[in-house]
Amino acid sequence: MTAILKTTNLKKYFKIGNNGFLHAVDGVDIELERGTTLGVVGESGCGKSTLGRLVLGLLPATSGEIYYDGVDIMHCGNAELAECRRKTQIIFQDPYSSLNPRMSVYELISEPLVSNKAFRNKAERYARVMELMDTVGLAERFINSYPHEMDGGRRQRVGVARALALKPDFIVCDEPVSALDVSIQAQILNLLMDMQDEMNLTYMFITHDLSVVRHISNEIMVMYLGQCVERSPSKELFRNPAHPYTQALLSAIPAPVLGGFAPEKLLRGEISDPINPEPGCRFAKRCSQCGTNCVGKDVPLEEIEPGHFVACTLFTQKGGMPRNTS
Amino acid sequence: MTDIIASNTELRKKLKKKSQVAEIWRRFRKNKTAMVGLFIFVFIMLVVIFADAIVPYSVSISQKISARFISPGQDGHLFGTDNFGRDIMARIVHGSRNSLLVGLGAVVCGIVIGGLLGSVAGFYGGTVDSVIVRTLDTVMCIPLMLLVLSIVAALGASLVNVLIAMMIANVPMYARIVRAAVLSVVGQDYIEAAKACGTSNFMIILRHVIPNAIGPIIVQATMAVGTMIINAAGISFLGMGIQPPTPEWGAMLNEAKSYMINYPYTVIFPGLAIGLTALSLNLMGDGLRDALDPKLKD
Amino acid sequence: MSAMPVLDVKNLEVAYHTDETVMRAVNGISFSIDERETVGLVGETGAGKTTTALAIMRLLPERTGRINRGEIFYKGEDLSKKSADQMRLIRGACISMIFQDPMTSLNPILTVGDQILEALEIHNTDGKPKTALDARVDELLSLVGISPLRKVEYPHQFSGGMKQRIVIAIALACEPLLLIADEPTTALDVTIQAQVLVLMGELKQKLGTSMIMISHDLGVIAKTCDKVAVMYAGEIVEYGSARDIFEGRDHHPYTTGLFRAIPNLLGESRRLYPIDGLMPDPSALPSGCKFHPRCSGRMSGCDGEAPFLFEENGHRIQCNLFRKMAGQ
Amino acid sequence: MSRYIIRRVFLLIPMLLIVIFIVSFIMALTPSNPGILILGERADPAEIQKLNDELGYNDPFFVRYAKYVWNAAHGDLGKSWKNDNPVIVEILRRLPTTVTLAVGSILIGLVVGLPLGVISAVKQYSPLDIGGTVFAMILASFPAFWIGMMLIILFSLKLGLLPSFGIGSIRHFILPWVTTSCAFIASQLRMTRTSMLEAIRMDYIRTARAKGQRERIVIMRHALRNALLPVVTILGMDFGSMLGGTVTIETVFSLPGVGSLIIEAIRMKDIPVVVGATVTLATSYTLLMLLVDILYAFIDPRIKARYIKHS
Repeated sequence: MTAILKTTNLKKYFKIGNNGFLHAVDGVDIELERGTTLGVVGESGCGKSTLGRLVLGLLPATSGEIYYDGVDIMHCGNAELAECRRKTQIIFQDPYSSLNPRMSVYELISEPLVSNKAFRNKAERYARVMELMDTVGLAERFINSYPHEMDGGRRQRVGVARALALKPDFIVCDEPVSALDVSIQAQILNLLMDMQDEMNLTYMFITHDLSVVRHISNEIMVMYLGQCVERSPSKELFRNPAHPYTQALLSAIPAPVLGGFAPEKLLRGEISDPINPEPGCRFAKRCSQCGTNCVGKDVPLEEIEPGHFVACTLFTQKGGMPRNTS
Repeated sequence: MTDIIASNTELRKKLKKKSQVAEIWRRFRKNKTAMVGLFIFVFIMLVVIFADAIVPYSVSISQKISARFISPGQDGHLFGTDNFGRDIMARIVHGSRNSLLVGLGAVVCGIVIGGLLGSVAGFYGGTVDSVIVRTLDTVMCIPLMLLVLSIVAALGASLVNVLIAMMIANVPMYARIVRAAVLSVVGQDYIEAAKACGTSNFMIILRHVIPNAIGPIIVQATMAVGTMIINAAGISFLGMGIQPPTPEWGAMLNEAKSYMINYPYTVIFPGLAIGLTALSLNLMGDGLRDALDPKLKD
Repeated sequence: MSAMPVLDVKNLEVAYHTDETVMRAVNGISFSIDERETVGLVGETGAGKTTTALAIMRLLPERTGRINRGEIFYKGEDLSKKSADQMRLIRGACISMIFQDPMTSLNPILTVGDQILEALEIHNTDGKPKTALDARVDELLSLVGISPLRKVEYPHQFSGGMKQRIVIAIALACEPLLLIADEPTTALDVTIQAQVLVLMGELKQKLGTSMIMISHDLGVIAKTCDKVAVMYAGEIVEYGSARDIFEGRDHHPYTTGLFRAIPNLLGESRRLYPIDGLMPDPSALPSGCKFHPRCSGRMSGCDGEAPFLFEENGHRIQCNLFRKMAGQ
Repeated sequence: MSRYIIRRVFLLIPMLLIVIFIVSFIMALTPSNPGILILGERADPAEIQKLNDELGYNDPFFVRYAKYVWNAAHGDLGKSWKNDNPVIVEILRRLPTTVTLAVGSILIGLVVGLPLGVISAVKQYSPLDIGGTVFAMILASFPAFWIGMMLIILFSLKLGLLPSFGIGSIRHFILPWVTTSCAFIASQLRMTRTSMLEAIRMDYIRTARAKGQRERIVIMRHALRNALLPVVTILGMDFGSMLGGTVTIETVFSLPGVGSLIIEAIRMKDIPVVVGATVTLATSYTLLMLLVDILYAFIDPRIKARYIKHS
């Protein structure tokens, strides 16, 4: 089975000031199979949203390669690019700001159809919009409503319908439920999973919330300051988190059970901007197990279990077994 | 669900969305001061349209030395007569056409040219933006009235030339207004969403940028018409605009200023005409702003 | 030491009156907070949590917000009857509040030291000298884990988590008896959230402050609270000790639904269990139990009169399902 | 910070080149003949021709432009064709009147407009607010020169309280000050109200109230200081527009200011005066705007940080 999406050494630098470069995405490799979901997790500023926009071609990459269905989309013709664009879509975080306030639900959902001249006549287009509304669970009576007349959950359903309109293969979900209440969040997550089962969709699910991706992802990638620090099948990651950052992230999630945090597992300090970063592990400054090997040269991803990759010096010494820290 | 194949008329009926214009009008109507402005403006527009029916143009320019300085209300001269015995009301009625023409014309042409520059700068950003903005900023350093006056001096004093001068001189301001409005829209997520679903730049401008940016532009334009009328009056007042005997409010003030000591009414009425017109436009603009942006109201 | 609660809210009703509608945000809630206790208000958007907090602080929007009924006793004194000036002296000194977004809740043009100092100066009733207040600013900053040397810096020079620490320092400056924290960590990243929550817990312990913790996140509530009030559409549908809520057997259907809807880290199931339907419109609330249109255990009569109030050892559930149980 | 200011001052140079170009270009289109202007209508045509050659008037436009820029760079703005006085002297003689007029009316505008704007915002939708905004709207709608005429009729002619023209004493300035300040009161009031309304809605205002701060101090210390930025901008722009925009007021009150100098020069086609005066005004305007930007840094530390970072 070939990968539907493959990136190698993908980089995006933003120029800051006169000679500063913000390394938003710094050498990320992705391989994503059709019908699966990759969860991309990290705190604000880790480059996860930038990564999503890079693979969709909404932002030009600084360097690296992106193959979509075997096509090198950074060096292909316009026709192929347009075809890729049609098959890749995005669902945005905030359904309020990502929907034009002056357009009705019908206009919003039909926009991708109109833009891509998907139907010759209005009646067919209307039928497709109705079908989409039915699919995402929007009642027909909302067809002439405006975004501000609806609640967050329904607005996000419009966002999902827009993404599905052109029957895409691959959808980037950029924090699609972060702006929603828990009970509504569950509705949208279920909807996304149903859509995936029905249409064999591939998702890249970007979120800051590890508990959300657990349900939807087959594989999870943890990002820190533009780099992937750990990649693993979903279950394995939760069962056996390897990177100190992943461990810290997991233990920082407040579970709805009584009992306080384990303070010894809490991270010190805060995330900084990766502007002209020095080589070495970017997490070193906050890491409680930071050693001399962690600074000075970059730490590559190593496979410690089949499919479980970690970029940490604790695992580079003895074929996957943690180094004794004492 | 897929078997809904409807005829076009049926579709149109089904997709009859609530008009947002009606919603704006509903909010505008509740604003008393704005309605007063609208009322005055409609009245002035009626005068402009039916000027010839109210009083023939010839009355406004026919000189009669024997009828100089007749006080308001006497001999059928509602606002009195001026130094040449011309009926002031007739001159105000016909002057309205020239004043409004200059005001509206300058704004409309200015918005078209400035809007083009401003939207190009705002939408594309980068070098294009900074070149346009720098140049416009430089032009804005020259005091507006002086720029207008020197252009009028270069072109010669006439109605059309005043209009052209005001239009040119105001392009930077309109470009800035439009650019700000466009920029506030271009940064929005729904523009990125539209790009993501394959909408062309042209369609994005047409369906997303313009509908969302037009509101503040209309508000500013409405108020700018009032300012333009005042400025045009100022130019005529200095004797460099529309030349007598053509009736125009500012020119009337210029002619009357030597007589204001003994005949104050000769300056009062033309000034009131300018002020009321500008006031009506300002009130309307203010009401429109509130009606377009309900967020400010709470 | 008296057994009098620090705060006792009785039958509080708050509404927002606009030109066109009346939004009934809080509809008759009662709860009390003892000394050193933390009470959690948990619920989704529109449940009336923030409105409750603002009503206690008497900071409701002047033009629209109104307390229609009920009493708020702070150590036996009814706050809703205080004059504006008396209330001003209580705010900050006796009750303080932390707001959700640390990015915007500090004044961008004043140094953080000045903003902490301001709180001290307002309530400096016994005329302490300026040097003593300055020393207290340093002390407060170290207390929340920021170097006192940074007090001359402006808010934009601090990160989000640091800003929230400063906000906490301001709130605790006068050692209030009660701290109201309105979603204090929602805007923060999860690792920073954990740091801030631990800090708040430590300070509460040290200073003996009582606290109202407002959150939409049951996890945050579980980590911080002694008592929990689950709010829905302006009502407390379930109220009890943290043990009752997180480990108890009996729950309001909404509480049950809320727990089931959270994506969790342990379970095996892939699908989630959302609550059907949506939060009701506060300007047109349903009759009877406000939750009945979304409730799976709905019975005839749920849409009529106010629901049955079940109570057992301080665990209150406002639901008709418990009528039978109480009868037994 | 100082590096930022120096950089901004250097940016003045290209700007001035463009301004000189625009004004010279417009004036080049204007039909004029300096020879006739200086020697009179009846002078010998050969003499006129000779003088025009001497003045460089017959040179191509770009040569004249280059010469002008070269001289201006050495502090020489040329001589008036009308009376042979150096342009710079003419301007300096007129400047005090214009500045007095500008400073006075701006101050009145600020002293009246700012507090009214604050009150309007704090008491939004009260009769006071509605009255204030309508009042501002009316002030802004009537041409200042007409208001000036009305004031002259009332205070000079009917009541005989104040002089209507000239610059003999401070009393001569009262009517012009009041006249020009009308527009500024309006703009200050509206701008203060708008930005105060925005500031009052900010979270940090709620924080200040939650501290138990007095409402008056919340408004003055927290809201107003944050609302000042746009107010300062408008202040600078008003001042800038005063420098050249009071031609009509100077005409009504017969004040010998820079505005009337330029309008006289435009009428006479006295090109060196027009260009020189316009360039002076444009420079002052830009320097004023720079001053506004520097003021920003003192009001808002975030802006100061940005200046330091980009210099």
